[in-house]
Amino acid sequence: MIALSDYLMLGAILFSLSIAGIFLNRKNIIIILMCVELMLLAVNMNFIAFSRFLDDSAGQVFVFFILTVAAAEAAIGLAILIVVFRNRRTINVADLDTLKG
Amino acid sequence: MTPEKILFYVFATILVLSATMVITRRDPVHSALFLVLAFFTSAILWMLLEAEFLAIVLVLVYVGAVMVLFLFVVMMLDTNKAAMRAGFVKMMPVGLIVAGVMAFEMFLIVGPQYFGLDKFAMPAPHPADYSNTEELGRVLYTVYMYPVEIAAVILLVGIIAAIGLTMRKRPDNKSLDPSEQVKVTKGPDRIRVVKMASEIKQEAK
Amino acid sequence: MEKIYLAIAFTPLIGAIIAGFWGAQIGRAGAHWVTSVGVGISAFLSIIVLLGFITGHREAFNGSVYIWMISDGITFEVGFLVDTLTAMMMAVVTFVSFCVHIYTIGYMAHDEENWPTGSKAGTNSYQRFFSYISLFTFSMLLLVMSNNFLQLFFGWEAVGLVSYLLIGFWSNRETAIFANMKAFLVNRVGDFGFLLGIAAVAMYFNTVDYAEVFAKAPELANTQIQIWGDTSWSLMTVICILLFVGAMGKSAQVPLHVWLPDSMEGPTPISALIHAATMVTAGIFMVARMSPLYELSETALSFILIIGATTAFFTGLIGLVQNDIKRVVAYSTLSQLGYMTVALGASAYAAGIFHLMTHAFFKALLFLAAGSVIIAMHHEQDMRKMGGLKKYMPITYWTSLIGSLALIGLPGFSGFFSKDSIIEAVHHSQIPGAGYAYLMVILGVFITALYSFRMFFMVFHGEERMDEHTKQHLHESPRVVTVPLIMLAIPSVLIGGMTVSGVVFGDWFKDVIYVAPAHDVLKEIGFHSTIGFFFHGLFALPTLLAAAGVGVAYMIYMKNPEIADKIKSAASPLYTLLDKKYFVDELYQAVFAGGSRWLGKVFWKVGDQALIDGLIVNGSARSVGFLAGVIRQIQTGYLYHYAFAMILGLLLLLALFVN
Amino acid sequence: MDLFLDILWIIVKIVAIVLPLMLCVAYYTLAERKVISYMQVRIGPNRVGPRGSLQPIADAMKLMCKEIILPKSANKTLFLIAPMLSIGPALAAWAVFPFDEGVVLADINAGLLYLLALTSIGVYGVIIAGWASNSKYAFLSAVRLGAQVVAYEIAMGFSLVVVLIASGSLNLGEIVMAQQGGWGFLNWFWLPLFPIFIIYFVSGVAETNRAPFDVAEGESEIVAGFHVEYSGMTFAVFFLAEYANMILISALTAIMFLGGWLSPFHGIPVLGALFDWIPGFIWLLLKTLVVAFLFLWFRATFPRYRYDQIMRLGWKIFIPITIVWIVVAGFAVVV
Repeated sequence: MIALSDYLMLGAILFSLSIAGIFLNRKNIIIILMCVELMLLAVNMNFIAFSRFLDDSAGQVFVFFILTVAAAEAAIGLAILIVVFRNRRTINVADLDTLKG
Repeated sequence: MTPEKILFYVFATILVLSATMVITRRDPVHSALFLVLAFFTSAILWMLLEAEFLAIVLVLVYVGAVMVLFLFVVMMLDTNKAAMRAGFVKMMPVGLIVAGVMAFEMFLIVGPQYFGLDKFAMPAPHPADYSNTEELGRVLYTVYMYPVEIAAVILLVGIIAAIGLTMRKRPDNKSLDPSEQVKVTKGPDRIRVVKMASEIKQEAK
Repeated sequence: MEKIYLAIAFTPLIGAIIAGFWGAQIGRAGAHWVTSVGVGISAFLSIIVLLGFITGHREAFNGSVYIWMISDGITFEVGFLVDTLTAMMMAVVTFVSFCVHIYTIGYMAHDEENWPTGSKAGTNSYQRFFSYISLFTFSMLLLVMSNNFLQLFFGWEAVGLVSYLLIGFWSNRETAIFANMKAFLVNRVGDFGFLLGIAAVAMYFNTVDYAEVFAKAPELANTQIQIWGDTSWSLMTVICILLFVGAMGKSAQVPLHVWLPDSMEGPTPISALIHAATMVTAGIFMVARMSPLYELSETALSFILIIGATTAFFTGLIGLVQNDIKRVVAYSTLSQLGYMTVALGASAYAAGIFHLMTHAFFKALLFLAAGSVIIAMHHEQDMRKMGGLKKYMPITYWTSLIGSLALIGLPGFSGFFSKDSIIEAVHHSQIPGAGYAYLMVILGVFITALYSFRMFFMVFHGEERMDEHTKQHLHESPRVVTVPLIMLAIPSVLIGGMTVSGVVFGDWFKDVIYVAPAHDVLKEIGFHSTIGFFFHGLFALPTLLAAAGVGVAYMIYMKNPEIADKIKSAASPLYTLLDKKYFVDELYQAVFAGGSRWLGKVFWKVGDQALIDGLIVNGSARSVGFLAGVIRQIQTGYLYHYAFAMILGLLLLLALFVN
Repeated sequence: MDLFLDILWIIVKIVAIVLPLMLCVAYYTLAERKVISYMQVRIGPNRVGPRGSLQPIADAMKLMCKEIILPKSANKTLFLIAPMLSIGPALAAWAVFPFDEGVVLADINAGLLYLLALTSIGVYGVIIAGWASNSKYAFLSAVRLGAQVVAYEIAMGFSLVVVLIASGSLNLGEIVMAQQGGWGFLNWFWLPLFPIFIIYFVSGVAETNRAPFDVAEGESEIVAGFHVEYSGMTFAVFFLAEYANMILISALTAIMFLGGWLSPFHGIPVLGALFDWIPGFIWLLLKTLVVAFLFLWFRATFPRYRYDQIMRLGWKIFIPITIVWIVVAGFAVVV
């Protein structure tokens, strides 16, 4: 039998990996976006596991919404990315420092 | 070792490995493809959790649409891979330490001592005629009616925002407009009649 | 009944408004007609009212006309209290004002010459001037007719405002601006005390109505209050002295007298109006009106007595050394106001008011005569450039003589009766400081005679010191000037003898002015009849001193003019002291003006620039800027740094959960 | 042991589906060549076997024997994975396909979703192939196809949502059963959902990258698109995948709009009884063949669309129509 903790730890590993990914690929905004998607996946994993083990479909509803929002976020994120690239000719995060105070 | 457990560990391993690949590959296209694999394996794991609908939706939405977009962008944008990788090795220790600490802390929280089988027993499998889709749909359209509508609006905003951000008139576009073309008239639009003297007087030499 | 009072009070206002706002439309003639007629109606009605009181078929009136608001139990209203005191004041004010109006027509006839050509302020100045003097009359009427402290204060301030406008009427002259500022500021000092006094009345009596306050006053006579620390003060003394501080400002008592001589910068009709009938008498009138309060505080009376006596003598001394004809008259006013104040301090309110009335006539007369001389001299005011005008200006000469004689108190003239009754009253007074006051007023008589006739002789007799050009144009003033002189000369001679028995020693003020039995000095004088009083005064000390003063003046300025210079050089420090007016102006300039300038500079430099601008405004901005500059270093603009911060936060939060 | 037998049984079933399918694909290629030939008044292949009937076998032999060329600068792994990725979903989709009432490998509830998911990942093979080849033409083709597939997939998904609404089930077998009624073929969804039927089919043509939507291949513009660098067996696999997909789309069209295994005359008085003895499987096969023939017909008939017109058709015409029809169908079902 698979325990709830197995799923949760899998989610934790995924989450930590995606954080490590943000560190490692801090220059590449596309990979950062992918890592964010991975994070969401980890979170969804936990939601679904809890939903199953607590026998409550609310968890799955949450995942549904997360998927919705994440899809929208990815679409907008990529659109922004394209616009940024079009204007700055780069998507290197190191070059995108107009937020600097 | 039940078959389920074997499946879980096999796919969990694939998932972790592909996630590792996502963050370590040089080429963003590879990362994206490994991310697709990660989604795929997650979908299988979700099936194990009897969340068929979400598993398929994950494949449908993420693998079928979002990741295609990602691939698209990755492939289209001409990026300097070497510059993008700068600092990879330098940041490796920090990243690993942070990720390790975080994973360790989370293990302490979600580990078997709190969420083991003795704490949460695996519930009985659903009967054969149970439809996860139906169940989810029922909840979504009754209890979570308003959130669903809000999510719909968010999606709409996402669509409009994405279109609005990327749409532009290309200055170098040389397309024809047939509806303008047919408006041309025979006379002044096509020929120009130049009035001139029928005879040019020659200067006497 | 109240309609006549409303008419008296508001016809000058209507005239002032018409002449002020539509001066350009109605023209010069329109302006002087509308205002003069307005004041004339007012004067006529006032005299009817006064006659009504004299004949006895008019009752005192006390009623409210309009309730402005009721706040916390205190009713603020516009109301009239018309009794014998008010009626007399009204008559004096409106009559003198009427004379001044008529006189102004002549005096200001060529006013445009006083303005630079094309000056904007100079356009319609004639009409504006009439508007101002009518407004002045209105303000004074509202002040004297008031039945409550609030309206009194309104009139008080309105008078101050109009005096400011009038003293600085020739606003192109820097000295005029300076003088009106000075008048306004010095009056502010007094008004501040006055306002505090009214506030104290409102606070402890819970009403501002005269009648209620007076009715309640005996109950509170022994109340002690603590202003600061543990010292307890008598409520009545505090209120009376605070109110009197206001009177000191308006009636130009030492040490707030400094504005009055400088107010000579205004046109002469104004000097007459201010000095004779309106502004300066406000303080005297107010104290007399408040007699039920003042009688309850001997300390306040004593204070008034000493202030008045000091003013009476020392300002008269200054008049001795002045060469400006108007300034001599101004110092004489100060001195005479001192006499009135002394009378108030000695509880001889009736005598004070009586002197106020007689003084109003002869002082107005003297001022207008001086103005007449000034007109003739082409606005030359220095007496050292006059002399021998007697043969050129007979009417002015004679009326001047009458005024001067009245001023020095020649027996039979009105000034004699009023001044003598004051001196007698002080002589009999038991209030602390009465001895000093007596000495001062007695010496004051001599001084008065000396400076009055010094001026008189310097102007009308002796050698003709004016230049040839002026001399050729010397002539008597037009009738519009001389008629008021004559009109004023008559009461200057007669009014004293006619009314002294009724006003001072009779029961004219029986229900109006309250005098505590212990203070009733006028009773002790032992008056029997006007004739008796006349003969009693004929050979008394004041008359002798006045005669001596005239004689000395004759000796010095007619017979041996060089004596004056000898005295001047012999008593040089004294002369300088007097010439510089005891250095009061310099003291104020240094201490108060300099002090406030210094204080203002301190507030400006330290409070405003350093503290508020520097520390609070710019300082906070700068510190925010500095902090932001520091914090900005954290904000690299790199997304991954922000993500890193978030992750660290997440780690910490997780660590919280772990245990 | 039971488990082992179970798995074995499943494998047998899979083989039973895949082998005929492969055969079909092989002969579909032959059919294409023949059909187009006849339409163009030619004979077509006629050398190998009687009337060219062994031509597909010969082609297969040839392709298997040919060398697989790996371009030097290509990404080797992905280059080889791409063809598998493209044929995988085409075959896996058959798992939920009902051949007759109850005859289905995996009778899952969310069959329709499963199909959608699989068709949507079919595009990966093409995109990866185009990218891994490291060639301009292949890459252009991949990008073209990516955009095209995403666009038409949405229209297709929405069409299937309409079908779902009409039938009330995600299970393909139940969808077929929902089309049963007393009016025979008039009960099938093609009539009540006619615009959706058209859109679904056209989208299917576009999804499979067939003429007239074959800009990704576009011989005249980008030589052969994503498989320009492929040869031998790898190319054969792409080829197989394309035809397998065509057959899949045909079969799905038959299932969802043409009544699946139902007799067209079922319920009609005389005719119904006359044809009821024919097994459903035959009907399904016939219907699929008819639709598959349409694919070939299109190729012979229509010139290629311009790319912007393809996108316009997908985004601006099909998607709005399907959205409107979702609302209409929703109303129809509720009312």
